[in-house]
Amino acid sequence: MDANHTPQSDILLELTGVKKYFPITGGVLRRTIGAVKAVDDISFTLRKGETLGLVGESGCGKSTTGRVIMKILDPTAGTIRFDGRDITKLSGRALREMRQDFQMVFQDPYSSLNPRMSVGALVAEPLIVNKKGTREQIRDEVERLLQVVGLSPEARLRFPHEFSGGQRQRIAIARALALKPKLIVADEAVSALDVSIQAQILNLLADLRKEFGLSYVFISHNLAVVKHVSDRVGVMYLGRMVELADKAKLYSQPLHPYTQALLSAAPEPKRNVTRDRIVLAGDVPSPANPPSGCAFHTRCPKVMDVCKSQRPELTAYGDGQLVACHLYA
Amino acid sequence: MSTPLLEVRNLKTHFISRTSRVRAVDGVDFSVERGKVLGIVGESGSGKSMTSLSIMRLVPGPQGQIVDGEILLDGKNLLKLTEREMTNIRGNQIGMIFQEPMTALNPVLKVGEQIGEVLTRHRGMNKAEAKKHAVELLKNVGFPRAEQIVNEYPHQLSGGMRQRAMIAMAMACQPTLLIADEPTTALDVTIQAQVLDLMRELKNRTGTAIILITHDLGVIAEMADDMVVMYGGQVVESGSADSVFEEPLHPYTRALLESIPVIDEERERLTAIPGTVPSAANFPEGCRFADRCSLVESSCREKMPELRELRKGHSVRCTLAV
Amino acid sequence: MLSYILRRVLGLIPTLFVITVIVFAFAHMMPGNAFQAMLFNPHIKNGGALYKKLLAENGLNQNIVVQYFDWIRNLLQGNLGNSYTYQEPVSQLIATYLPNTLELAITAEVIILAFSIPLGLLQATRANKPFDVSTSFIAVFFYSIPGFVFALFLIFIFSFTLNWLPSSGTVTPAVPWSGSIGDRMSHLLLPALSLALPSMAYYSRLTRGNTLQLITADFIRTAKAKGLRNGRVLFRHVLRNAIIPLMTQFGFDIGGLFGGAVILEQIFTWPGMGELSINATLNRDYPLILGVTLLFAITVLIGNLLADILLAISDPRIRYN
Amino acid sequence: MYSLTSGAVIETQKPSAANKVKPVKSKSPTRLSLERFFRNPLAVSGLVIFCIILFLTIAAPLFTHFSPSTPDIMNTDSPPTALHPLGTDGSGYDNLARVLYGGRTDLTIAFVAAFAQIVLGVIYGGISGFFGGWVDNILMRFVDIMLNFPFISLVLVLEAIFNTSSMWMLVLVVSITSWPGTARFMRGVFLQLREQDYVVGARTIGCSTWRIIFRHMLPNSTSILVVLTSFTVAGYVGINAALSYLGLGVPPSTPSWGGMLNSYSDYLSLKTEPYAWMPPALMILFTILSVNFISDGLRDAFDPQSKA
Amino acid sequence: ATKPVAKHAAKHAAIPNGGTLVQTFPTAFGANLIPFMDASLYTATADSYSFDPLLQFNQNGQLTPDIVQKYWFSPNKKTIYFQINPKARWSNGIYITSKDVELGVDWLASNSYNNTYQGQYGYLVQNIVGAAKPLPDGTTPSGFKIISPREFSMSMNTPDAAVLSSQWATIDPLPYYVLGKIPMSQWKNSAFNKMPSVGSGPFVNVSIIPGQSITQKANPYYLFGKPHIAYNIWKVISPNVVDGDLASGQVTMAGIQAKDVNKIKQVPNLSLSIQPSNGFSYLGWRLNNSVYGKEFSNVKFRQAVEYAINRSALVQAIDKGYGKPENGPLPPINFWYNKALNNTYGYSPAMANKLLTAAGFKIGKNGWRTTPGGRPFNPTITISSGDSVIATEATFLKQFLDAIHVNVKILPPINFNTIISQLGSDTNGKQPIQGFFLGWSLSTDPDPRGLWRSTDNLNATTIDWTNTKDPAVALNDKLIHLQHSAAAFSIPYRQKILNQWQTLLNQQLPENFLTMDDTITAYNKNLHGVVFSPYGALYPNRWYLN
Ligand SMILES: Nc1ncnc2c1ncn2[C@@H]1O[C@H](COP(=O)(O)OP(=O)(O)OP(=O)(O)O)[C@@H](O)[C@H]1O
Ligand SMILES: Nc1ncnc2c1ncn2[C@@H]1O[C@H](COP(=O)(O)OP(=O)(O)OP(=O)(O)O)[C@@H](O)[C@H]1O
Ligand SMILES: [Mg+2]
Ligand SMILES: [Mg+2]
Repeated sequence: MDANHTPQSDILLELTGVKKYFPITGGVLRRTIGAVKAVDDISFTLRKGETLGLVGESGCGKSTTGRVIMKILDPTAGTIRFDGRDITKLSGRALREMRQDFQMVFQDPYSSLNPRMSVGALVAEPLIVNKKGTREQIRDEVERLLQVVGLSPEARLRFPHEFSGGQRQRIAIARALALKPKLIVADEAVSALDVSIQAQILNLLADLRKEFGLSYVFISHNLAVVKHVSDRVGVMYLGRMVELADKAKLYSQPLHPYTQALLSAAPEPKRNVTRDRIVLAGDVPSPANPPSGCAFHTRCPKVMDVCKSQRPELTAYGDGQLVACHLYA
Repeated sequence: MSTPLLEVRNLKTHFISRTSRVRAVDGVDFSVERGKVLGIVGESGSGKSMTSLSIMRLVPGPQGQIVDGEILLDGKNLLKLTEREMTNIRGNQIGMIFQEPMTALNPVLKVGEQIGEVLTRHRGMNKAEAKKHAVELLKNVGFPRAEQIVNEYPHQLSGGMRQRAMIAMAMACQPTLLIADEPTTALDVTIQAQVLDLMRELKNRTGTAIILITHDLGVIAEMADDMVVMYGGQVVESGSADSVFEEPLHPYTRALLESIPVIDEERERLTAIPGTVPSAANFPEGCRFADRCSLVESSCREKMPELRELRKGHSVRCTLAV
Repeated sequence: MLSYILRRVLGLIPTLFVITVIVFAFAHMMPGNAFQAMLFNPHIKNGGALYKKLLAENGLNQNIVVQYFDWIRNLLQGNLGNSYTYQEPVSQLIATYLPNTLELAITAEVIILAFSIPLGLLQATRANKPFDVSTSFIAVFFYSIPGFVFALFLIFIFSFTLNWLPSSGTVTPAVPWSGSIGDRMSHLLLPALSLALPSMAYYSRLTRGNTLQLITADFIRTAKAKGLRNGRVLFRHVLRNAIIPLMTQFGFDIGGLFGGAVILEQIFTWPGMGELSINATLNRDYPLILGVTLLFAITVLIGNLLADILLAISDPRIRYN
Repeated sequence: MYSLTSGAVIETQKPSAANKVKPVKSKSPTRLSLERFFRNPLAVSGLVIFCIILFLTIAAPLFTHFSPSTPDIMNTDSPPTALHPLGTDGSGYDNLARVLYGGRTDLTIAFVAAFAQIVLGVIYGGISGFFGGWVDNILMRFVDIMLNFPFISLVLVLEAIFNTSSMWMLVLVVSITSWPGTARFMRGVFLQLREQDYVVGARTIGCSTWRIIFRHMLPNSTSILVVLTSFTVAGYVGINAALSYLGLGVPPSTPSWGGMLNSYSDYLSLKTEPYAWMPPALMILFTILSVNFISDGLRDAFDPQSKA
Repeated sequence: ATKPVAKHAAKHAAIPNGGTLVQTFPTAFGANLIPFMDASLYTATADSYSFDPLLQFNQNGQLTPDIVQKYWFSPNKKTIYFQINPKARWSNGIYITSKDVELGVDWLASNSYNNTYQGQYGYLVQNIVGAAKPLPDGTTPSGFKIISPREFSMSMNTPDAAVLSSQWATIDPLPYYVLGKIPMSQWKNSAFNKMPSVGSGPFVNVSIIPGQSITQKANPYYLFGKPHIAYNIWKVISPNVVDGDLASGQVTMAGIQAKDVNKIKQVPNLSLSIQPSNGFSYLGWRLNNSVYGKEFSNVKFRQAVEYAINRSALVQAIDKGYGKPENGPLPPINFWYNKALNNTYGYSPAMANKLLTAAGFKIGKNGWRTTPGGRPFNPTITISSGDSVIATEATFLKQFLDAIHVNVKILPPINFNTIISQLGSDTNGKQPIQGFFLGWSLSTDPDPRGLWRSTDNLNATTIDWTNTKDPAVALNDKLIHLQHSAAAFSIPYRQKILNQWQTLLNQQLPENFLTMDDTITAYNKNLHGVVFSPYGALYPNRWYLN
């Protein structure tokens, strides 16, 4: 696998066979009668300084993956290693210590900032709870952070409701940066923003990455955005990773039929580019009741008999492009 | 060419309260040709939705008021009609679909009833006929199980299905104009492709003209014949989609096109537009884009530029463009 | 749905169990018992011996745990025991008094829903206009008056001053039309109104708020975009949705109405469960206390269940879950 | 054609026009809510009325030199006189003094009971909603049980068990029977807050459970709490009156509006002695009305979207 | 007191027949209506309209004929012979016979009756030979003899001067032809119990709505003539609306509180009757209380309290003057009341202070008296809840006691049941009650047995004076015995003994007697012919409406 190409010390994050099932209860006694397989056996690695993009349709488990990495959710199975340390079972103080190294930026800048705290308090909070310095030091640090994300230090005294979406997202980023994390999980961090603002934030994220050597797990459903920010891109479908490759390869030569369809369906702001559009029929099946075999077989234009019964594994094809499809077996 | 199907002239829709006046739509002009797709793009708050609601005369009152302008449908000024006459036009001559398929359908009524309602209202059908017809309509928008779907409730359908049901409803009376306010924004790309396909197909089949509102330039590029770019409640650029994409005249349109990542090309760094959209309650004097414009000159801040036809059928609201 | 109802009913059993245990414990913690007064009646021969005999007969000399499980055993056989003070089977007492309380509570509910929903709708469609402001003020006013004060005023006006309606009881005794529908209605009107009024004010406020929120909802805009006329939009699209939150509230309230009737029952001499429960407690009539509590809890549950069912009927999203 | 230059490495935000005019220290959401509240004429008049009532009650000795608890045996059931402007009652208590001092009882019951109910409800519901899962399951079961308790019977039972009837007794009973509703409500609020991104976010930066509850969840439920409290207070002003009717209120020697109203609540008194019952009735009415207006105002102020 | 109304007027104009009389109960009545079956006061009241006793009391508290028209004693005074009025019939026309009386006696003596919760009237027959203990159902005590269908006799073991007026006169004959067929153990479940459809009184039941009303119609065969009024309805009506119902005419007659008298006087269509009542209120002290029992036991303390309380003022304030101070165990209205007790213990704080100081209760630095032992003396007074008048009266009592430097504290009102239970628990060493404020109501005959003797079971609770070693207790018991002995058949003798007994209690003050409150009745002006008395409104058959 591609982890083999990289020395172990270069690997920041490693997910092995991670699953996250949400129980469905029902019946007279509220027994668990099923599970939403939000994330179903996902493995990947993230190198230091690398950005991994995750794309996929709504409900395919992108956010859940992000939350499992963040340890907001405990995985049902599998292990997560961060910086060489198994953090799957970590909890309490040890976890809190560890948490400083990975931070999250949420999609909705309106709900991710506590409306009753001033911007200063919001940005200072990670420093305060982790006891990073004296009051004055923290104050200075907050002002510095605000400047780093492109806000004036006076913003400290204001409240989130006085800022536009893009500005709020900057505040959220400042807050995430406060603890000098190694990894930032950005879950649809620009989806709620206007295109003009989106560019500001994307540029900011890129600059921060350069400046602080950050790694990102960048979650988005926008293929173009993911392509722009990522080094490698993983495509998810119904809780599974169907393709994972360097972005150049993935976008120029998508292997999985789903990736192909996804790419062909994405509208481009260009006139007269004639593409062979693959319009998939039907809707994404429910993750509570995923199809047998390859989860994509119900919509796949190249479906074969084997797809209906056998689940394809993510395997390397060509030079390190990982794909889970029987076509390439 | 004959007269356009719809002509909007100097439309002004304001939200007026004791303390403020929000100029949501502030002098908008455009026209829609029969059987063509007009795309309207613009950032959030630029007045796209209010423009479309003004055409339907559904601006949320009592604060929201159409204070000026003309909306001519087939030469008939909609703003002069009585409320009752207007209800005969809504759903009949003009259909409308909205962004959120989750909330745009009434959760407590069956899909079939909601579609049938249009027919009983405008086509004088009885309930049974309307329901039968609803099944047909649903088949037309690609529902295989249409007979069952009519008896289901919106929450039993997926997002894409709901949006298709909305389209079926809006198209029930074969309107001459369909207003689609961000019909695919809430949908996944693969589903968006389905819906756009469907709209295109319906347009070709019925000759219905479409106003397609979106902030996704990609969708416009794919669907629109003509396009309008809105900023701060005004049209800043309008023309055929070909010419606008080929040669964007307004700095805003240009910036917009350059600020988005594109799959087909590698952009090292995006060209961000600094600042934020000005508040509609508090527009600056002069050009509304001036604060964010990289080419701004002092004259820009003094006088509001006119919308000028710079190329044939291609107008722009910028004094600097040549 | 059925499994849901079943689950709710089954879920009630432990609840009822705990309630009865607590009530039983509380009842026995009260000083004195039903028969103690007998000891102090100068006229009773061998009061002491008789007292002991009565205690034994009613099992009161036993361990309290044994007493409780005796009660449970009898309950499982459908026997609620005999009231000490009324000297009648508890089930029979309940059968006599419960219908009256139900009649009152249900009529009040009907009045509440029948008046407050249209009122709320009207207010919302005229939001902040004089009609809305004045009726809203009146609503808050009525909501502010304690129910019993209101009852006294109603009696004062309609019964004593105008002499239109009777002030007490459920029927007029000793007249040919005694017990006729009209007779019963005339007795029911004042108490039901007193019971309904504070809630009516509340419900109309609730409807008004719901409606105002709904009027701006996307699907209402859709309905308007279809060219539907205002009346249809209001009654078909708004109303159906506006009553959904009311149904939930209704479920919470039904138990409250039942309990809230106690005072009004006293004022209007309405022979209902309120009087029964007060007397039961005052007289340490354990079987009656337990019977009434059990019934009260069951009523609350049925109220909630009913509300859930109504909710499911009015909201398909719940029906299909 | 023009060329657009790319911005600086990190574009510094230009302050928008709206921000420019504002003073440096800006208004917190709470402050803004309060400003909205004070712009609402109905709410402000409610507040003024309530303050007047509160003042009359607290400063009662300024307005009467009679004690509300020393009866005058030689002067019972007196009609209004210069000495007793509102007359005296059957025990020879001065009605004016009773009205003025009576508010202390009713308002104390209302406030303390409401406060206790809210505190209990918030703690209980908060724990239930915050932790969720089986904790929530068990706690809510108990709430179900408590919700099923007939209130009046419980008053009777507790008065018998504790062998007293007093203001504090009433407060106790009211609080312990009424918190479950609040708890259920607050549980809902906390369950909702728990899923808010900013609460999840607080966890990711390493906030402790307590910090999350007290710094993030509680402040964001204060608006709900304030409104809930004020509505609860309004609900309890009349409760002593109602319970007095059943003989379960505070003892008659303790002055209270409810008790006064109750002792005049028969036909003849209503008809012939309005001077005696109108004042307490109006006090109850105005208190509840004003508190209701305040609550309405608070709700509108904290949640401008809701027009209910 | 008001004079009986319209006696003379009735002679001139023809008395109209018909109409409906509505009377009230403040709370629900019991559901068992066979006489003596239900402990509910209201049921008994309704029963008294449909069942007449052997003999009745007139407005002066004296026995007069009823179903029994004549009675006489055997020479040894151990047997009384009774003769049934030949006109006495059940409401369906069947004549009342000795068999019906026997059934009444058997019922009161039966196991079925005595072993139930309501069996409290069993004492009415306990002095009949053979009925000292409850008998198997249907057994007639040997002391009861049927002589003829209209004559019977009852015997006792020792002559008892009070037995007729305090016990036997009140026995109700029961309709043998209905109830005789039903085993007594089943009476409770019989239809007759739910609504006795025949009776011997002026009105018989026609319909009963549980918890609401009892409707009775005139008994055409009533012994003293068919009543003028056609229907009598007993309605349960909340006290808060009774006055309104009276004013609006929906209720014809109802008891009211003294404070309402002046208001009622303003209602044009209402008349008032004010009658003394056969009962009184008192302030009791637990003489065996562990904290202050010793102090309470000091007769000087109790006498001081009696002086300290201005009972006339209490009557003025609480009863608006409609009442009297109470000086002994019998109210002034009672036929046997000892008039010499009038004006004893006039209001005198000076006397009270003197007595207390003499007894060693010194005034301490804080202005309050201490016990003779020098401990603080802060007794509590327990009152019952539910009636605001009680609480008011208690505050007045406190004021009076404050004035003699006795620092009493009025406890918050508690439920009557709880008081009773706490009075009982005194003997167990747990003594929550020190002083308490309650009342007695008396039956027509003053016979103090059952309550005042040291052998009576109530002495353990309320009158614990009889449990003390006080030598006066022996005298008390002796006097009580004498007042019903054979000699007491002589009214002057019985009067003398009762006078001595009253004087003894007036001196000893086992409890502090307070006041006797008048019974006040308001009734519609169109109601005539009512004979009001301390024993109730008498002779409903003579009443009429116009
Ligand atoms: N707490 C939860 N309990 C139950 N099911 C959940 C929970 N969170 C997520 N799910 C389910 O898991 C699946 C994956 O959800 P997830 O939020 O990870 O998707 P996503 O890819 O982020 O979608 P989107 O693009 O809409 O954000 C969905 O079907 C969702 O309904
Ligand atoms: N009810 C209202 N009251 C006051 N102002 C309003 C109201 N509705 C909309 N506006 C204002 O009108 C302007 C135009 O809004 P509109 O909804 O047309 O924008 P839009 O272009 O459709 O944006 P989006 O892409 O977010 O849908 C905005 O500035 C908005 O704040
Ligand atoms: Mg997501
Ligand atoms: Mg819009």
